[in-house]
Amino acid sequence: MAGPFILRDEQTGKSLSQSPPSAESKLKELDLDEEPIQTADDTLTAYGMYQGLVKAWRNELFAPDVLSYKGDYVECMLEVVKAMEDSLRGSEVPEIVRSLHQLELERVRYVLSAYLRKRLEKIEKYADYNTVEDIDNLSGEERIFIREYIENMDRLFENVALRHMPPMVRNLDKDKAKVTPNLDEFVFIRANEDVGGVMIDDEAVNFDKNSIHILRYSEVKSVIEKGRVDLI
Amino acid sequence: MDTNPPYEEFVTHSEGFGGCIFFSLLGRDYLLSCGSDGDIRLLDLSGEKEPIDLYIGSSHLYQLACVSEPTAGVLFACEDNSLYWINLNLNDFSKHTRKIITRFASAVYCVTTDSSGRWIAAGAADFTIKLIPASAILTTNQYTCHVLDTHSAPVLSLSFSSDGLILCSTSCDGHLIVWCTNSRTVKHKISVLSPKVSDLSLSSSRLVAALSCMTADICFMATPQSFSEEECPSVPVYSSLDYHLIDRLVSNSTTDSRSSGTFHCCAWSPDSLYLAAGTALGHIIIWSCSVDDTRVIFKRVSILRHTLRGDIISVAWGVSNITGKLMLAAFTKSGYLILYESLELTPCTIQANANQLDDSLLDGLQAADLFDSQESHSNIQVNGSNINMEESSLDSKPQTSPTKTDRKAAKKRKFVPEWEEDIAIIEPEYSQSCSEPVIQPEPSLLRQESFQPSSWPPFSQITGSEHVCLCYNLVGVVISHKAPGAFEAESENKHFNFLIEVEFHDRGVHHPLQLIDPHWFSVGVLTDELLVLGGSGNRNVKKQPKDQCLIQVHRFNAWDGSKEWNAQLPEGENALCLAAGRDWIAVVSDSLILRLFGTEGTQFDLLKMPGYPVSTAGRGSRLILVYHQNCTLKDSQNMSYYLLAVSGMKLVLLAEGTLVISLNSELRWIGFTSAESPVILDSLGHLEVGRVNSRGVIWAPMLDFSKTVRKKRNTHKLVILGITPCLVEPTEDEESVCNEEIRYIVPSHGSHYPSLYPRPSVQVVTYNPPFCSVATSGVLSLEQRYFLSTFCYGQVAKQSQEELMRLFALAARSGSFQRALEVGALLNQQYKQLAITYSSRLQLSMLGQKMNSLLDAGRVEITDTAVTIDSEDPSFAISQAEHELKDSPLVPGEEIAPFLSAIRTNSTNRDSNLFSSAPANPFKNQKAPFSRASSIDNSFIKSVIQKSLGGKHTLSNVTDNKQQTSDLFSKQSKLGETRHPVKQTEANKSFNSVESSKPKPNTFKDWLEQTMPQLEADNPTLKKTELIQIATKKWREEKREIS
Amino acid sequence: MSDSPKITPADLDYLAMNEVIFILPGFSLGRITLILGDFGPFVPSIATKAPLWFALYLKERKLCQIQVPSWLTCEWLETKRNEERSDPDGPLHPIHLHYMEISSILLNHASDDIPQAEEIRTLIKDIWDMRMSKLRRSISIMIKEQHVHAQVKNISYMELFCIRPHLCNSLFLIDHIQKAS
Amino acid sequence: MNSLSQLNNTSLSQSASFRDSTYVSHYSEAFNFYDIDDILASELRIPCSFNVTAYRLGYLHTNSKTEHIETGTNLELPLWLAKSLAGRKNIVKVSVPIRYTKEIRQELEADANSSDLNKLGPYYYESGIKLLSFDTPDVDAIAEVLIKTFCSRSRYIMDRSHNIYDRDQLQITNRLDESEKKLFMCGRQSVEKFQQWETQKCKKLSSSGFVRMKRKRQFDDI
Repeated sequence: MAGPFILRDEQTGKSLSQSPPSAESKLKELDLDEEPIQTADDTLTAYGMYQGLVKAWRNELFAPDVLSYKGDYVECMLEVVKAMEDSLRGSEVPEIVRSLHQLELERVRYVLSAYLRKRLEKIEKYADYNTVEDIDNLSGEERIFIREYIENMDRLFENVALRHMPPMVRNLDKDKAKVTPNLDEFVFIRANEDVGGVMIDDEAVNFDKNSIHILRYSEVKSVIEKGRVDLI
Repeated sequence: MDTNPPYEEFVTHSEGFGGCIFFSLLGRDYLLSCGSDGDIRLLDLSGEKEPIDLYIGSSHLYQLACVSEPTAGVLFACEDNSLYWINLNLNDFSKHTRKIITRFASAVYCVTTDSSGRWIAAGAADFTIKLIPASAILTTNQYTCHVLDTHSAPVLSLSFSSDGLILCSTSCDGHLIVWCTNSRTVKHKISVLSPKVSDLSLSSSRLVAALSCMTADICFMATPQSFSEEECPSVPVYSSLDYHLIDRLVSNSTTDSRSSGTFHCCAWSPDSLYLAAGTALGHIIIWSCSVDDTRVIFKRVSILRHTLRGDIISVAWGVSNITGKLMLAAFTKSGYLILYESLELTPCTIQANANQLDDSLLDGLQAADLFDSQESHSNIQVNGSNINMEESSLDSKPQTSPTKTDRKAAKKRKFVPEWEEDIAIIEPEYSQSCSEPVIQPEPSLLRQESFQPSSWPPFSQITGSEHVCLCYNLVGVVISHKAPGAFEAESENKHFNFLIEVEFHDRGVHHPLQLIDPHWFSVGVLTDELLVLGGSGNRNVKKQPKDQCLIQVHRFNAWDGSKEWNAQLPEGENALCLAAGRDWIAVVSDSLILRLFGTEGTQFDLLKMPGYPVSTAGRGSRLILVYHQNCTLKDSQNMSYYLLAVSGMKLVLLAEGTLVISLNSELRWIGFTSAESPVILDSLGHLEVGRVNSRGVIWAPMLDFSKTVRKKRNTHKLVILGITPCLVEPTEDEESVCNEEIRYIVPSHGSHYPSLYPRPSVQVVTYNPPFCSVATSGVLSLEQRYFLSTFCYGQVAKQSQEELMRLFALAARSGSFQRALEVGALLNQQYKQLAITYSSRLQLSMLGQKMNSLLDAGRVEITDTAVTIDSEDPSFAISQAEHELKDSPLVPGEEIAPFLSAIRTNSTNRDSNLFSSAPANPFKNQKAPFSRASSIDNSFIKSVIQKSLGGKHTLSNVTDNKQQTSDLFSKQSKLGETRHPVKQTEANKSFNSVESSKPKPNTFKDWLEQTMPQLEADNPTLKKTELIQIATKKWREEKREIS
Repeated sequence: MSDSPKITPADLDYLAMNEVIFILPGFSLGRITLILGDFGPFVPSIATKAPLWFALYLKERKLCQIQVPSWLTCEWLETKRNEERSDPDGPLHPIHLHYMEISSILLNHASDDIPQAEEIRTLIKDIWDMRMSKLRRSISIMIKEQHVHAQVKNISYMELFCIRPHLCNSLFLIDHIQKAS
Repeated sequence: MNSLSQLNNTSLSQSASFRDSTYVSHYSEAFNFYDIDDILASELRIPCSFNVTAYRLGYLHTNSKTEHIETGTNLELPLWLAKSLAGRKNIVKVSVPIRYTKEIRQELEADANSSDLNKLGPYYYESGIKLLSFDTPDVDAIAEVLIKTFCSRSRYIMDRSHNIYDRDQLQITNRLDESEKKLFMCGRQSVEKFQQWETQKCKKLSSSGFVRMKRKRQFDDI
């Protein structure tokens, strides 16, 4: 078979023609020195990135307000998608492999767009609130978007309604009129690890790993941002 | 007396293990049976004997029991871990209610009730027995079941004493335990027999399947005994007074008792006069047991034979309500039910005369007592256990009323511990008694019918079976089944068509085919170039001479118009099995002729076989043919083989000899390895591979399925598809010593043959030769690995040399230098070098010197390797040569030069053997691109990840990698093929320049110590674990770099 | 103008499609590296791991046969059903968190690979109904006693989807009234 | 004079200022200034009696000739206005509106399920909640009864919303108050979505990648 085999043969071939030190190394590979433990590192694989993105998407789905923007996931996935597309366009791979890859890319795109769409939706809804409360949760683009959105909304108000109002009530107080997300909403969470000391009605509660709970969003907001629990 | 009383047989259940039991209800007799098809069928003996479906289930039922009081019902032990209860509706059996009585942790193997109906006992594979008060179950839902868990193996069978006071049970590890039902305590434990197994189905071939205990009142426990080398199969009978062996009942008096096969089950007749046992050969043997005050004497009164093949799985006694006669029913492994409705048996009675009693018995025995003891009702009290004793006859039902006087009398009587003299006494009459029924020694083993490898069902059973799998091999599946609408046609018994479906595992080879089959083919073989069909025109074992047998060949990649051709065998000649090779087809017919065709239909050669053919198989240029040498021996088939080569469309005999398979087994499969050396598999799961050299074939046991395969229960049913080179490339961490794998499928359990819809998943196993395990690391012992590597790659191949090196190292480390030398002698030059350096590293100067001398000696011998090579089988030699070419530059080129051409051809052949490409194949053409494509993506993703992360982790080598991979990445997208290992080595250089300053440490630990601080310095942000991970990667890369 | 559900069954399907199952490929193909990880090599009719969407795509093109996961067999589901039935007031019993999605997907797209598909369909429905009724009962209790925090075991995503709006909203309403007073 | 001015310009902003925090009609938002339900909910008429004379506010009193409202006049003011007047330097004295009086409460406690909240006022809960911000004596009693009522009705709502088969929603909803209706609709919506999905009507599956790709493929093949 291709790949590893050939590589190994090459190695040995080299080592044979070489002098004692390399023989030493060959011995090492032959004998049973203990190997370092195989540890799969999800942080570096595309899989880990994808998982992270999906998680972020879910949290975004269920959280009433806008969570912090998971930029690295998005960028990484975008790059992967782009690279894959180039590769698929470039090389002549059998069409089944190609279509499988494309199918997967579709799926990745779906999550990406769903994630961004959900965020935009919320940003738009709670525009004023966001600008005040958690502007730093937004990505650069989103900030631009929200700023323009607000400006336009104000202009619209001005033109449509406020102009015709009596001068006394013409100025619309923004922070009274703003729409705020309901942070006391009840949500389901699953703990990714053992989480201790979450205050619920001033009594500390512990979640053990993978347990599912229902409670107020406001109580776990911080823990969610830390990524210790996930909304489901 | 006649040994074969009239009997009827019924097809009740499809196959496999099951049970049957008589059940008399409201004066009517019923015969209930359950089988592995999950159904319970009821046979109304009083009415017309039509099997009625009482219950239709999905999972295997092992045994059933009946309860008539207070409510009539059936209990059955089901393999879905639960014990069910069916409440019978007497008016309409189809209406019944089912409920689960209790559940076990594993399959329930046996259930029984005692005659008085107080207790229900069930035993399961989770080693436990549950004892449940019957009345409670039937009335209420709350009941306590007592768990008896003394057994340390799956419980095989249970039996109550007639008074229900005693329960005894056997388990797979061959123990028999006697329980007291009231106290639920162990009374006694007997180790019945030696072989230990852990599975019921296996046990059926190995040891006791069902025991029956103490229907009689002197408590006899009879457990069928296994067959093993030293002892002949027998049914030992134990006394349950003091639990010693009373007698071993054998099938016939003394001469070749093995011929009866092992006993699977036994049962006492209700009147306790007779003991019936069923054997593996399908005989039912009945002993009559007669008791006088001191002795128990067994005489075999008859052997019931019947035409059905297959082991007897269970026997049951009954007494007809109408005739009052004894009835006997037996359940065969093939799912038949045999019913003897009126058994005329003559009990043997011994007139006990006092002088035969030895004096110790007579001591202090008053005349009155002696008198008393002659009477039918008496009651003995022996060491605490209280048992009723009764001499009963045909009509008297066993139930007793103990009286004081009897008990007094009983105190006197004792069973004498040593039985030799008693045996001696009864010996003459015993022998003479058993001579009186005329028994000719029955034919030992039936001759195996001819079969087509990896096809089912066997030829004899093809009749009536719905789907016939003509061929299920590595290429694809050929199924023949009745065409839709065939059934009506059948009813009007017109000549109707079959439909042949051909499906390829690899859809790329060819698209699925559907052929109308008017000829009713019964054998077929499929290669990736052609499909050969043939066989009896009629699906009957006995074929009418009139209809002709056709051979039909379909070619998948025919470039001329003719996609198929037919050949008509001469009148009355019928193809039994087929084989196909690279460019030839062999047809073996029942008139002992082997015909060799070219793939295009020209007949080239003929061969007359010396015996009736068993099977044949072909591959590449090789053809193996197995035939019956003679009539079978006592305990083994008597076959021999031809190993032929097809060269220039002529048959060349390479080797012939007798084919040795294990005792009492049949040939299950024959075929070839990818190196075209013959392989056989017998029905016990022993796989042997023949190494072919100029002088003949040496068979080596390479695999024992019963040991290696996980699903033990099916080892005797598995179907081998074929043997192929490992397609799954091994991962880095474990390098394979074996380059071949065996593909097989096992039937979903409970059924005989693998399911066709949906297709079973193919299992894979590699050779596992039975080597003694020396205390070494790893799954395989080093010797095993060495053997395998030599077997698969040849003596001088790199792999085997490495294995040798390991052996050497082990021996050296364990200090046995002689052995090290012994191994070292086999090493070739450069590995001897290694060995020397290694021993010097271990400071073993002596060993080093010895090895040195060996090395010098070896310098001369180097040419001999070539000599040894060509003496061996060419294909092996070639494989060796190949490896030499690749691995060992030290071996001079010219030695191998003669082989070169051979290598080319052979290697190409080998590729074309399996999954090779047909022109009309979309995938195959791009086979190479596949591996490439994947590797591209691989490098892509990794590189991209690193790119995107490079910014975040300020890790030197990652960023370097980023550079490397990114430009390399552009390279790839241009050429479209670069394997990613290459990429890595390139990438490694980048950080190696950083590392190179340090000395190379040996183990990961100290290397880590060295590099950790620098790593931490490089990226303070990361956590410890992440650092370790990075370090691990670097360490691997570095190692790869070094070597 | 009431809130639309936050997640749709389609999304749940999407998530379920990432579950890995075994297929019997009808083609041969080297190891293929997807974003989800490496899969294959695919050897005809040797059980190989693959993500569900992958398997389905191949299935649509008749290139593989899907192996029913062990928890989707009749026996297993029957035991599950009996468990649920045994204690109608008890907690939920462990089950695959995507059992609804995967079962429906397989039953709709690969029913020819599933023995006793119909039985399985009904079994799944039974289990679903039993579990839902359990959930409703406990929800109403939770609301009555006005808890603001609860833990729930072994609840599958689809069940979550069905009970979420009512539970969350009513809890919030109560909570809100209490806050106001 | 001054009363008028401060009354006029408080009106709008005041109403907003006390409307926030006591708001429930839309579950996912804590507060939506422009929500019509909320405005309607705060239209609840509350019987008030003036502690002081309100000059030139006679137009508030429909059937009074005078241009001022005399001290001690009883008239019903909308909740938001009453709130702002009662709040500071209590211009008016509010008393519990009829729907929240003891009799009704007892009625509800007796049998919440059968009683028709819609008749009691389409925004029974919300208006009630708003009432709680007044310092009338039986605030707590009201809160309690609200919770009790809701608890006992929620089971019924859930069951009806989960039972997809009764199509006549009106017959169910017309006896529910607005927030209950919303609750019902939420539940019903997700259940309907589930039903759709179960019967494979939900087209969104295609957008989850798999089917769409398949279509693409087929087009390519053609």
